[in-house]
Amino acid sequence: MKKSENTGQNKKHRELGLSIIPAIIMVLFVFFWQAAVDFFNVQPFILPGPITVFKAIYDERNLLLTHILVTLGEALAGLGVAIFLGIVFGLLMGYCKPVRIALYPIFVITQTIPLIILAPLFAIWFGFGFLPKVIIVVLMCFFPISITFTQDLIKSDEDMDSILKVMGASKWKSFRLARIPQALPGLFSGLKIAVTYSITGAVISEWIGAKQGLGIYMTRAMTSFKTAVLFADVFIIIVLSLVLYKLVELIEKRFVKRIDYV
Amino acid sequence: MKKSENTGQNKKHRELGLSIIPAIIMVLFVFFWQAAVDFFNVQPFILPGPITVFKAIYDERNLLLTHILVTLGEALAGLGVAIFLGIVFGLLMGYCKPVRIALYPIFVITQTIPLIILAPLFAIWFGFGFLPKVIIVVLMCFFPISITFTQDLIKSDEDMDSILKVMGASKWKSFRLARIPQALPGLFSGLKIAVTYSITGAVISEWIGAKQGLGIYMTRAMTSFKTAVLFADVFIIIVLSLVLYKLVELIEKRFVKRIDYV
Amino acid sequence: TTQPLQEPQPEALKKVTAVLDWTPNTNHTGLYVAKDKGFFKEQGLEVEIIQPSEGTSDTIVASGKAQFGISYQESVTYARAADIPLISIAAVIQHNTSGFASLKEKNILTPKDFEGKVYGGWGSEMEEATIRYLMEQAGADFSKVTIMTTGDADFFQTSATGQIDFAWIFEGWAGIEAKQKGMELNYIDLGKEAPVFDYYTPVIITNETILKEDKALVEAFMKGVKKGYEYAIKNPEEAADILIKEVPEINQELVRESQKFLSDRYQDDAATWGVQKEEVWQRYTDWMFANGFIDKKIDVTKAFTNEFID
Amino acid sequence: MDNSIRIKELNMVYTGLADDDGTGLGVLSNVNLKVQANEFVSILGPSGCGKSTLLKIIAGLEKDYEGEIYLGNDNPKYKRVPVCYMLQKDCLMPWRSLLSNVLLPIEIKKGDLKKAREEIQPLISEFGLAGFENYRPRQLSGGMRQRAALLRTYLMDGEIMLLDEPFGALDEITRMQMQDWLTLVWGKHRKTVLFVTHDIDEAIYLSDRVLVMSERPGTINGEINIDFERPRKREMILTSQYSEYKKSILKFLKT
Amino acid sequence: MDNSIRIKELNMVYTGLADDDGTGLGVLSNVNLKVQANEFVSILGPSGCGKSTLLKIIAGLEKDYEGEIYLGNDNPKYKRVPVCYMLQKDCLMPWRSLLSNVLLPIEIKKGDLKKAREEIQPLISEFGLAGFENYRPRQLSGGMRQRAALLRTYLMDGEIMLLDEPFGALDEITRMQMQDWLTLVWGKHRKTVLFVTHDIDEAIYLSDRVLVMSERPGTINGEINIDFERPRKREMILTSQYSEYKKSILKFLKT
Ligand SMILES: Nc1ncnc2c1ncn2[C@@H]1O[C@H](COP(=O)(O)OP(=O)(O)OP(=O)(O)O)[C@@H](O)[C@H]1O
Ligand SMILES: Nc1ncnc2c1ncn2[C@@H]1O[C@H](COP(=O)(O)OP(=O)(O)OP(=O)(O)O)[C@@H](O)[C@H]1O
Ligand SMILES: [Mg+2]
Ligand SMILES: [Mg+2]
Repeated sequence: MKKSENTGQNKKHRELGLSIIPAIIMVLFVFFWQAAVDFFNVQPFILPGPITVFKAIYDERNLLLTHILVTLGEALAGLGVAIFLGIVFGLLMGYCKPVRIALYPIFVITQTIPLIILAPLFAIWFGFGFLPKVIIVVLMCFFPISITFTQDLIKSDEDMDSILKVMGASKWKSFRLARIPQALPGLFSGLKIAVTYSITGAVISEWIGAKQGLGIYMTRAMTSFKTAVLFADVFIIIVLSLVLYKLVELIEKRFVKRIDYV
Repeated sequence: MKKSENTGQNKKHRELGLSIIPAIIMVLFVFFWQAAVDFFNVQPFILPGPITVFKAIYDERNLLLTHILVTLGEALAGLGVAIFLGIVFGLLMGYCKPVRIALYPIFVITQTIPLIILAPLFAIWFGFGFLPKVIIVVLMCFFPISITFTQDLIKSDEDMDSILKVMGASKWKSFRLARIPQALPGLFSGLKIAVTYSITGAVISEWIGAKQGLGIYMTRAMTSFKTAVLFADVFIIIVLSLVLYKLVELIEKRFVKRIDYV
Repeated sequence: TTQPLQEPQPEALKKVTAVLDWTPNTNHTGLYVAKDKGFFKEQGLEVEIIQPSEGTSDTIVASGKAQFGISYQESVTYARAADIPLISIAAVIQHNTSGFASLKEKNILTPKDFEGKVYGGWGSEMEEATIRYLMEQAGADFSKVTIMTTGDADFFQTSATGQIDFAWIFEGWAGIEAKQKGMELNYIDLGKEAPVFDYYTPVIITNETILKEDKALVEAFMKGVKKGYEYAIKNPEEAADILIKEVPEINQELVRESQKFLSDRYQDDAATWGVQKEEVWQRYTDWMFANGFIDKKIDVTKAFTNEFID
Repeated sequence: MDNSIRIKELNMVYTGLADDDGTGLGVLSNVNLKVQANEFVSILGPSGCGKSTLLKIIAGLEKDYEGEIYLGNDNPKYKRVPVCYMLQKDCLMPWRSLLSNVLLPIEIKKGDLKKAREEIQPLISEFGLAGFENYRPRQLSGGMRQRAALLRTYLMDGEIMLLDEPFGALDEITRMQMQDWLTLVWGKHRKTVLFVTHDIDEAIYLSDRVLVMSERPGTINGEINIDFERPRKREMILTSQYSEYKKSILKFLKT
Repeated sequence: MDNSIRIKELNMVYTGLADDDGTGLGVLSNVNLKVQANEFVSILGPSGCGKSTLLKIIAGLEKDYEGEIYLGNDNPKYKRVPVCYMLQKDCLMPWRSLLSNVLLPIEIKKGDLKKAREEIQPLISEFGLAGFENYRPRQLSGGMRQRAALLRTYLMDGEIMLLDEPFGALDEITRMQMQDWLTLVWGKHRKTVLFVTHDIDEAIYLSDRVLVMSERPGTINGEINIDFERPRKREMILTSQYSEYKKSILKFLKT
């Protein structure tokens, strides 16, 4: 903000340079992985090398695509609902202490339920369609959003509250004007946690019972000993999650820039 | 803080009153559950009523206890490591931008890996003992801690930094004095997310292969249609998670009170 | 919990759900063939085949959320002992094609050789009891085996890395895959080793309510299924192609080889595909009871029926 | 409406503090005070004597006191009475621009923001903030922030103005401008002003009456009526009357 | 060591701001300044003219300027020079008690905290903060916070003191006390003081020399040597010499 343009540019360049580091680390990792597999002559069914994995991705690209779309659909739908509910309940809990005290423990409980265990119940209650999958994704993603949002919403600045009260702001208005902007960074860190769980959540949800999706594809590859395809699947899941993550980061940057926090 | 003692007392009482709400909700829930099971005559293998479940807990208390201890051991060990690593890496990433830029994406990746799928690999690398279980718990709990901590650590207060710099505080010292205290609430919201995952994480880790633990107990109950025992298991998991959660909340309250945030 | 009875209309196909035991494989070929070849449609059915969470098919069928499912004799026995009204309506494979496999170099030829070795399984007490029974029968010392729980870990990965010595596999699946991989295995056929273990695995199940209220549905379904398996028996290659077409995610070479192996074994020495014998049921039920897996003897004649086979 | 302020036997104690021996920290003790409608009253007093606390109580932000307070006929303990209140801290929202901070009162009472923005423009210039409308508070100087907060206070509803050291961060010249502006606003809009300051000259120049508070626990120690005619002139500083006032204020302050 | 401050042709422009037409906001323009070792120099100037920015630059906190600055022989752009710097905002850490805020400089330089605590105790009393050692900043009055910040500044290392309106929130009486204390410290520890204030009387009373800055972009507009002998007496306010000083300062301020 207040640096001369020159240093600003430099800084930008340096950061761009830094952001290559993880890419380099990943490339090195892949390289060593391949080297290790070659050197120790590891059999591909124990640990396929990256080349084998990428080949598998290429070979199975059509199949992968259909399954990806299914899983992505579930993940996005669930994520959407989770974000909506997370924000709504975050707001409610941040705004209203009784609600917080009453709901918080219940939400914690929903988090602690090992969902896969209850798979048959989910199948019995909600069948094998889209709904139970979305529910599972929601249950996995909802909590981090609402908890981090709430936590930042309840941080109070007494003087700010005072001045707003004097100006005649209702409780809600004062909340909207002072607390919500202040809690947006918290919301975003919750969102980041949530998106990284959404794809995995959708995959797990498919294990309850499904016809299509990366989760199904995965188990089928696994039980028919297609280890390379299994890895390809994992790779795709990682990539999808990262894309979602980056998206959130992008939106955050826009937002934070616009709101321009201290 | 600044209210007269009288209102302070009142407030305390009111909050105590409020904290019964979730308990009431839970009791009502259990009650309706039992009523529904009775009324619709639901077969116990589909959904056992709470009485059946509590009876199962009572009947199997000895067995449960041994399994609980195993799982709790894994969860606590993993949680301990995750907290340690989460704090260390949170600090590193909050302190040092290059580290953050380099490591952050890698950590995100670790989060997006569907662990259960790679379970066989874990077994190959780490065997079927304690270690792979701890690793899985660590992988599940580490991320929320480090991300929320980091997020709060990087919020800067320019003037505070200025005055510390003038006082000759090294970068690290200034970080320790100004940023860490400010980021503790963030750390705690991460811890709360993490502990709710730890028990479930341990249970899932046991599916890799184990001889004892709630996860194993669960699958056995499931294959021999002891649905009530399965529910008993889930109940225990929830209770354990809640206890851990409350513990974190307690520590937070102590801490926050001592540090006395604005 | 079942769907209301409807007069079969030629146009409107009745929607039916069948759950597998887990991932699709050559045990399920008949179902997929029947679906693909229109054998179900001929019966006025539209069958949806679902891959469920492992080991949950029984509960799902018992609840009526799916009308049919794939299970095992042992599961049905468990279920009935727990008063869950499942019933087996066909044996997919006439004899047990599972057994204990190990790498050739481990030299495990008989249950006696289990001594001093590591067994990797999914952690059920049933496995332990089975191994103990086999070893005791062979006069070996069960206490000398190490039982390790390896969950769903891949047999090849765990044995090639030396984590385990032997495991319980389906000959028609992992056994075939070993050949594909060029690995030589020693295989101890469970059914041959002890007749009591020649039980039915897998079986097709439904629940008693459906059987009672909509017998026509079960008849229709089984007609389709039977036709499917009979087709697979006669045309292993085409059947394999159909399975691959329906489930392209699974290992295609494995399916082809496995199908060749299994096609002869679906019916085997039985008069017709799917027949179940009371003797087989009784034998294994007794064994389960004797070993304390069930706390009451079930009436095996109610646990299965051949009514829909003939 | 009657815009007077009446305070009777006000006592205020902060409790639950560190090192509290149980009696709490007495901040205000038996404060009696009456401000007529449209009167301009200044409060002087040693730092930490409770001036800000007094204003906070009048604004209805602090309710754990003993005694009675009336703004007109209303008790702010039980009923919100709109006042224009300027805290000692500027309390600007760091994520809002100067302009949107200033317009906050309008936004809150759902006024016509566009109109307000146009109306306020000349004032922004008069306050020396032109060109800084889109700056964030942290990009402004201390005095600029204070002026922004004053402008915001001006836009609040209420016939009673409570100003807590509003010109503390301003230089002499700007301060004089602001003083004159305030006098104008006070005269034109017939507001009642309670004005906390540390500047004796400022208090005399602006006020009808100056109240001097004692050390903590603060109470009204002295009261000086300033009888200069209005409009006031800066030159009155040279009169002996002025020295008299100043002297007696200092006397009260020193006790 | 040589504790002088030398500034040559200092220009400072903030860039990248809202509504920037590309030229940025010029804050300081061609500032030339020399403060001798152990000299007490005050800076007066209109609000927003760049006084705080100037101090920030001298303290080495702002490096995007043009021109040359030397503290003794060191350039704070390249080498940290320890100074006692008091920002305009108090910058107390909200989660620390008054005492541990005050002792922060000792904590940072790993000094003997226990000893420092004992040594500072009389000063805490002198500053009117006794009994408030364990209060959090938000439980203190504005003036108390400012005094705490001043005390913290006193505990910092450095022979050069940069004070940004240190007495802005204090009443007349406390302010005088603090002024006398500062004079004492300055005399005893032979510090070089650069003192920003809005109070002309204060500037004259304390300083060897008063600098007056122009409107933004700020530059040194006028310089008045205050030739009153030390120790200064409050009564000098009555001399004609004093009126002269004041008049010329006001003249410079008004241009
Ligand atoms: N929230 C609070 N909790 C506890 N004590 C407080 C609180 N606010 C103020 N005090 C105490 O009340 C006393 C009076 O504070 P107040 O801010 O009213 O003083 P003031 O007269 O405005 O002083 P100044 O001129 O320095 O602003 C102080 O001793 C302060 O420590
Ligand atoms: N971080 C910043 N970014 C952009 N502009 C700034 C920043 N800090 C200060 N300014 C601008 O620089 C100018 C001078 O500010 P400065 O704080 O130095 O004024 P000042 O002379 O100390 O005023 P005051 O007497 O009101 O404290 C102001 O116009 C302000 O808007
Ligand atoms: Mg005050
Ligand atoms: Mg300034």
